[in-house]
Amino acid sequence: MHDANWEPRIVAFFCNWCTYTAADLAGVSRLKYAPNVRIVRLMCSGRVDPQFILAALAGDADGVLIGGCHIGDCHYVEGNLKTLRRFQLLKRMLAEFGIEDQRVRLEWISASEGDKVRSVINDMVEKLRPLGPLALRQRSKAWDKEVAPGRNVSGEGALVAPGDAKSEPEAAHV
Amino acid sequence: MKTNIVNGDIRIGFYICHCGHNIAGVVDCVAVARDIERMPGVVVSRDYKYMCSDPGQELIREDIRELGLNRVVVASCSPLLHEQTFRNAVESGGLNRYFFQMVNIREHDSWVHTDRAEATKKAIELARAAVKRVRFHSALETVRVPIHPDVLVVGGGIAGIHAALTLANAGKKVFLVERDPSIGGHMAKFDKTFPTLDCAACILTPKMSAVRANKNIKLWTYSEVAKVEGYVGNYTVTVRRKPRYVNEDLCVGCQECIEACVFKEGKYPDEFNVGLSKRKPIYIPFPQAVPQVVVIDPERCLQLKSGRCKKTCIEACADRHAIDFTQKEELVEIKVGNIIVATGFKLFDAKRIPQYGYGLYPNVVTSIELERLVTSSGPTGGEVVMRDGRTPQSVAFILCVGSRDFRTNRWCSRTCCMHSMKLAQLVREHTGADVTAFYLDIRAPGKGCEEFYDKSLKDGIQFVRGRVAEVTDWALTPEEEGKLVIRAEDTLAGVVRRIPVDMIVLAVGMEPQADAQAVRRLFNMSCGTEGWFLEKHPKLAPVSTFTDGVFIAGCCQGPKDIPDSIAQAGAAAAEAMALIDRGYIEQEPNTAYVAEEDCSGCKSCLPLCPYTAISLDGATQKARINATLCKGCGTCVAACPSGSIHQHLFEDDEIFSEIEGVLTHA
Amino acid sequence: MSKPKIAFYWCAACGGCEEAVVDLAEDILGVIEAIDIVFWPVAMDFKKSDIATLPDKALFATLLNGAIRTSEQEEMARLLRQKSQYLIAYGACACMGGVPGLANQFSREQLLRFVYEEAPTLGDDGKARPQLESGNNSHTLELPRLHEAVRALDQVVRVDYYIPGCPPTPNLTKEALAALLSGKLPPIGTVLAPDTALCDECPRRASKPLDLSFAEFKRPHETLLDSEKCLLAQGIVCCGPATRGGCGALCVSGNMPCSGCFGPTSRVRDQGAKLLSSLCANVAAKDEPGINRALDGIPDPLGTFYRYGLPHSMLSRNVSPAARAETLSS
Amino acid sequence: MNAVTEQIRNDSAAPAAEASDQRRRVTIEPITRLEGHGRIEIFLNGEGDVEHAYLQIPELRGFEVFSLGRPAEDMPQITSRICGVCPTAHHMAATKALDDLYKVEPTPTARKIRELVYNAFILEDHALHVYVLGGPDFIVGPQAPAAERNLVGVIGKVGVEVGKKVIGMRRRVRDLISYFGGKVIHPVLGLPGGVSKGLAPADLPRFQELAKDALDFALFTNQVFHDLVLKNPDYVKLITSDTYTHRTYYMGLVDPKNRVNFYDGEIRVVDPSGREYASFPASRYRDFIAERTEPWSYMKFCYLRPLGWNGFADGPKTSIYAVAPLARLNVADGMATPLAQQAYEEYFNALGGKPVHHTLANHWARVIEMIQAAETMVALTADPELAGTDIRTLPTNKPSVGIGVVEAPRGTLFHHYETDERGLITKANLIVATQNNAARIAMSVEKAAKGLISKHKVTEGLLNMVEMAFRAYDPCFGCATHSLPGHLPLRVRIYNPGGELARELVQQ
Repeated sequence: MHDANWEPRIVAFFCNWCTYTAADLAGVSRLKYAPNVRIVRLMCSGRVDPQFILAALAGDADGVLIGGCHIGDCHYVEGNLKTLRRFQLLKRMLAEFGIEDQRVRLEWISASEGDKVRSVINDMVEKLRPLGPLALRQRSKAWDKEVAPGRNVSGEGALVAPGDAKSEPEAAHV
Repeated sequence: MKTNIVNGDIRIGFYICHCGHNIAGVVDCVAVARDIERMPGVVVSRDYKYMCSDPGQELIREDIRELGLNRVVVASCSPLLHEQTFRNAVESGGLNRYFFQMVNIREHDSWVHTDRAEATKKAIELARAAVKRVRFHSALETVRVPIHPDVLVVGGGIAGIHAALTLANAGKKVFLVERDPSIGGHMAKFDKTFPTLDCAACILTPKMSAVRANKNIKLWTYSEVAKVEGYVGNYTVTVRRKPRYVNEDLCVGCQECIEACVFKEGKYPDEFNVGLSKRKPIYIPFPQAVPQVVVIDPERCLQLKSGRCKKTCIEACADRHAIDFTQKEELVEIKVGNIIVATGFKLFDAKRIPQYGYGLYPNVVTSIELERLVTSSGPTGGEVVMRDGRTPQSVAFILCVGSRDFRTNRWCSRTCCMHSMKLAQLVREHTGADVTAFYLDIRAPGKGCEEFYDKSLKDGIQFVRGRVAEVTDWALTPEEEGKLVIRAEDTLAGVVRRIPVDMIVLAVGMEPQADAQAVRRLFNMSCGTEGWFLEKHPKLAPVSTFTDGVFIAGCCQGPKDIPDSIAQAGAAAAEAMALIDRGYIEQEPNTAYVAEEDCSGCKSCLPLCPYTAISLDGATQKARINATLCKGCGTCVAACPSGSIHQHLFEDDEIFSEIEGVLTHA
Repeated sequence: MSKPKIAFYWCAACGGCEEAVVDLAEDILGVIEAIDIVFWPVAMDFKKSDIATLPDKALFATLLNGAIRTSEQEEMARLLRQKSQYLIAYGACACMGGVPGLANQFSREQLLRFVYEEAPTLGDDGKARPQLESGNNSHTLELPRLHEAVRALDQVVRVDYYIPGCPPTPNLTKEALAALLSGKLPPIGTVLAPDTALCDECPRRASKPLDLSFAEFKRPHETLLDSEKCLLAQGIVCCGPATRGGCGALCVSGNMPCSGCFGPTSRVRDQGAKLLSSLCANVAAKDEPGINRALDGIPDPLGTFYRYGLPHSMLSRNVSPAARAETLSS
Repeated sequence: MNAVTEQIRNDSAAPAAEASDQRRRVTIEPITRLEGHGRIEIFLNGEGDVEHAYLQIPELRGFEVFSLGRPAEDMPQITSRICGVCPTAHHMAATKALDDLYKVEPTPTARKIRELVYNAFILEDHALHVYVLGGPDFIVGPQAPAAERNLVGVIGKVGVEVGKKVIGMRRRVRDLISYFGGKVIHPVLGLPGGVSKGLAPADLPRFQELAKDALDFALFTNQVFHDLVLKNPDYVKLITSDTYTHRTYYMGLVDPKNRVNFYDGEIRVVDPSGREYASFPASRYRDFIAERTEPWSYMKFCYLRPLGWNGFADGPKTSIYAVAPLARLNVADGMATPLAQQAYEEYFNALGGKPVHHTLANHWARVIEMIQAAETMVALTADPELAGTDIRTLPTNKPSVGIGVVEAPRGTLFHHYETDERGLITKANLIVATQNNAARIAMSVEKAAKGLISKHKVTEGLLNMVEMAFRAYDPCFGCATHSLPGHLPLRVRIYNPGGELARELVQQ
């Protein structure tokens, strides 16, 4: 259903003090991991506005990874706790949007856990593969075909011909 | 619905650094430069070998002048490493230093990926994000915060002592806080020190008295740090001073009270002699203790426990009135600008390796116990004797106990090899016993150490390479009768050997302090996976932590010997002084701020700030943020339901454009 | 000089916006006199063909309410856009998709299947679905095509201004019309309502504590509601903090929480995400089980946070409606 | 679909001579909304007589489907968005469904508040129809020029004072609704077991006064209807004429004494001869009501399930039933309040006893219902318990199924929800008032068209009388078509056999 050389695209929001530093450590230690992730640096995972996560998903990311300090270790006392609370409800909400649980992930990675950065990213990439692309941008393009200006709206047959594939968004994106 | 329009003509300069082969080896820097070139607003796009070098920085300055750049993006290493470097370059080029954005394509790209095409794609997308982001940057003022000149040193071991003295000698006021009744730490327990075999007391005691003597040092022993608030230059620290029931200012250390105690003999294990001797409820930790002040053990003292004691001690103290059973724990609050953490290590508990029989066989001892035995000021006056008082004829050392061992601690404790050889030599010197040392590898780096190893060999110490399987008293042959038998594979000879000895010394390794995690949180530091405090950079910032104004020295950062501890202590002191003498620190202006006209006064943000930087203006009923209290985490920004709180350097538009950028298909 | 021509039109709407204008008509006879209503099917006899024959931009302004759900509505939206100087999205449905926009959680197929094949009251025969074309050889009847998705007006045509609300309040409408006629107009794209959140004008604001924290979220039917105290302070999810003011907190005056019909402020891109963010941040629990227990009080975050704005939200619709239906029926 | 190729305007009817052999089609559009617009399509045969007439509803919003997963307590507010003209009806039906879902009784005070709000709403909505929407057909007259058939015309006929009265009364009554509901369009008061807001005793006198004025107003309206309609033999003839008569079943809510009740009761059905056919609680609605789909409309047509679908035909064999005022009076043994009861008796005497099959009698029945609504308001506001503080019974039972019913101004309205144990909707089914009437309305439109249009003679007057056939039902999609000022847009399109538009005749 998607082209063979598709690769999952992950946007990561890492806190400056723990996870971003851990990612630096992974680099300094020359650990190798999947190149599918793009890291956006914030001072604290508490700055991760759920809007950012939705923007990433709507903007064609296949997954979003949030990295913060372990609970109790937040450089700003409890910023990561706020993130955890938001994340819990966001997951429930995304389910209502039909977005799979594995697409958005929250991990606590301390400054010394360079290796965890590697394993988490590799693991997430592998978990995203079977899900296939989220590709919301292409999907919405497909959805919007029905309101293309000048399209002849009449003269069609039954509203939904038996097995009308066009009516199911799953099939609507290529 | 609203999108932030950036006014004026945006002129962006983009620079990608080869970092020698570090980046260029994996990322096609030229391709990246060519791609970015085509982006709107990009005036110049260059690749260069070393952007952080002077000519590299000059490139930026020149383009700002020549091409009238008003935004700069550098793709190179981690901003944690060189962001300030390039901001300085941008500033000296005549631009506000915050019209700059850095792209991390080394630590986050070239060093972690191997596929050139993928790495280059990633670099392009990250660079595009930065170029989109930098458009929204605005000119900001760096905030200068004054540095309080006083320093707190936590831990009175050799590292803490040295750091405190270094600062005090430079005229800085120092608070030295030690948990035990006396400073001195582990070193005070040592007899001689390797590889020079000079007496530990002789070199430590003078420094301890210097601490006592130094007017710039406020020494608080028998005290612990309870709370740390604030930030670099402006820490408020609460110290808990445990009651020692003796007035430090009045006690002269004559110790007559100890004599007079209703307990005629010592009855309780003496901490300093690691339980090899007994002390009374009222005692002085050790003869050279600093301060020379007795301490009363509330768990043992009759008066403190039952209130029914003749209080002969008070009589003995007579008109000095130093003893004070009414003393209570005090909390003292101090203000300091910098903190040096030198909380040291704890020794590995040999009981954790039962097959070595520690605690089971009386003549299996630890290296520190032997250290006390060989010390002339020790419980046996320097006599190396077994529990039954006999002098051992044969002694075996087992090295790497609790070190280099996957079942316990993986790391090398660095000092045990030398420490064991020192003790072995002393044992031979004191007893003439045969000494065998079981080792994995002999590690003797550092000045004079290899030579010390040679000396050990010359002294006739037997070295057997191999990990000891077990220690047993189960004799298989007559000569093993009444002895401890070591079973070990001699990996050089390739045979399993049984060696009967009278006494076995376990060279126990070093471990992080039991409360290392609590202490780490107290000072907002990080720990490595092993539990040692984490330095900011393993090479470039070995005594700094991720919290500005908090430094680490000595074994709390990892196992090391005395010279290294002292070297680190000096370094930490120097780092602190650098800040103090500059007098201020420049803070990232990444603070949050409220757009007052937009705020609805919903109060959602007020409970979120751990620094109480957000308050509600009584008159306008709108939220207000105190920039000096704000630490810039941005939690309130993300939470403001009407989008009325913003954050410098991390504005919504900046982050949204960055997200958009990383998702462009390169 | 001739009066400015104004048109009113509705698409996928309930009629509440029209009622609001009818109610208003009593108030604003002055305005009515100043304008020339040329198209208002709800009230007047003008037809599509009359509009079609007008020159472009002949209409000064069109106030269009309702979401875009069918091909017919889409056509009218395009036609009116073409003929109007100003096209104004009137009411929550036109601005953000409105309550009918919740249908974006499902596919058109699911809608049709339930209504015409599964509804419990369907008769045994006549389970046929409506057809775009039907009739016999002597005549044919057409029906417009239902779109797969519900859209806000500006997701189909360019919109100049927005008047929010379900329905918009008389004051807002009056002020908007006045602004239109006086030509004192804000920048294109502006929502013609205050840009501060509802709390600013909520009579209960003072009763909201400075240290708000949610031990739990209560659903309105689970607890007696204090009619003086801030509803959030009572643990009730109120969308006020994330919703534009301008209504005077009508629902709160009915002792029920704001459900967000005015949409977000101009500084927020996704009302639901922001609401979620601020509510969760102030949850009291510090451990995952505790947090989840508290969040059980918000069993339908999508329906709660996007009651009126699903089509206009960042994700705008369910990615795999089929899966959604299964989880619900299971 | 409105492909207009060539357009020739002509203010007179199309001359019979021209294209007499061609089929003709009359399109009445747009008429507005139950869901979206309504449209009437009339097809003429070669002789210019009506072959078929259709009423089309060209939209579907699918509330039943997107209610899935919603918390049940949100339904009163979500479903009120089905109709902004009668939001209170949906709000109340949903609220009652919640009572049933949680098996919880509203407190006496809460129930009184609900009934007060609901009767106020009935009064206000009926008044709108009588004076602004349907009524003008009579008060001003069916043959009067369209431009006068509206409130302005009504005012002209009965005096500006009345106009002020209508507007003022309507506003005051709507204020009462917003007092309890926060908003009059999409109120928020409904919760399982009660209402969200009580009445402050200080405000009670205000509402007592309002109730009295409302009653005067209702009686005055009744008088107006007498003087202008019933004293006019032409009107009476029109009302009773066969063109506007259908012998169908009727459905409506009745109280335990079989008297009209808008808020609650058993559902009673009488057959075309007026005998009780069935009486059942809301919970059994599925046993009696079935829906049928026609390919040419998105709206489904209801009929009586036990009788099966017998086509769009009335008479003894029909399975079609009607709801709304005409039906409510037919199924009841009387009105619940004295003055309304007097009017009720007068009504049936004048129209020849029960049941009354004349569609246009809806207008009169509506006025009688206004009186009952007003009298009920007077009674409720006289009761001090109305200002009680106990306005909620908190639900304690686990929810599973809830069915609620009310009499909307336009007829019986059913809300049916099923939920999981958290009270999240797993199934929803709605039968909205106008749907019950849909089949009869369709018949009325066709019958009126056939009875009034012949030999190509199509005039505005005639088309208006076609319109009257459905406007009498005050169907939701008709409720606004006839407001100030103007009239229903009509258009006659004449097509070539090829379907190409040859001429278009537009009424101005």
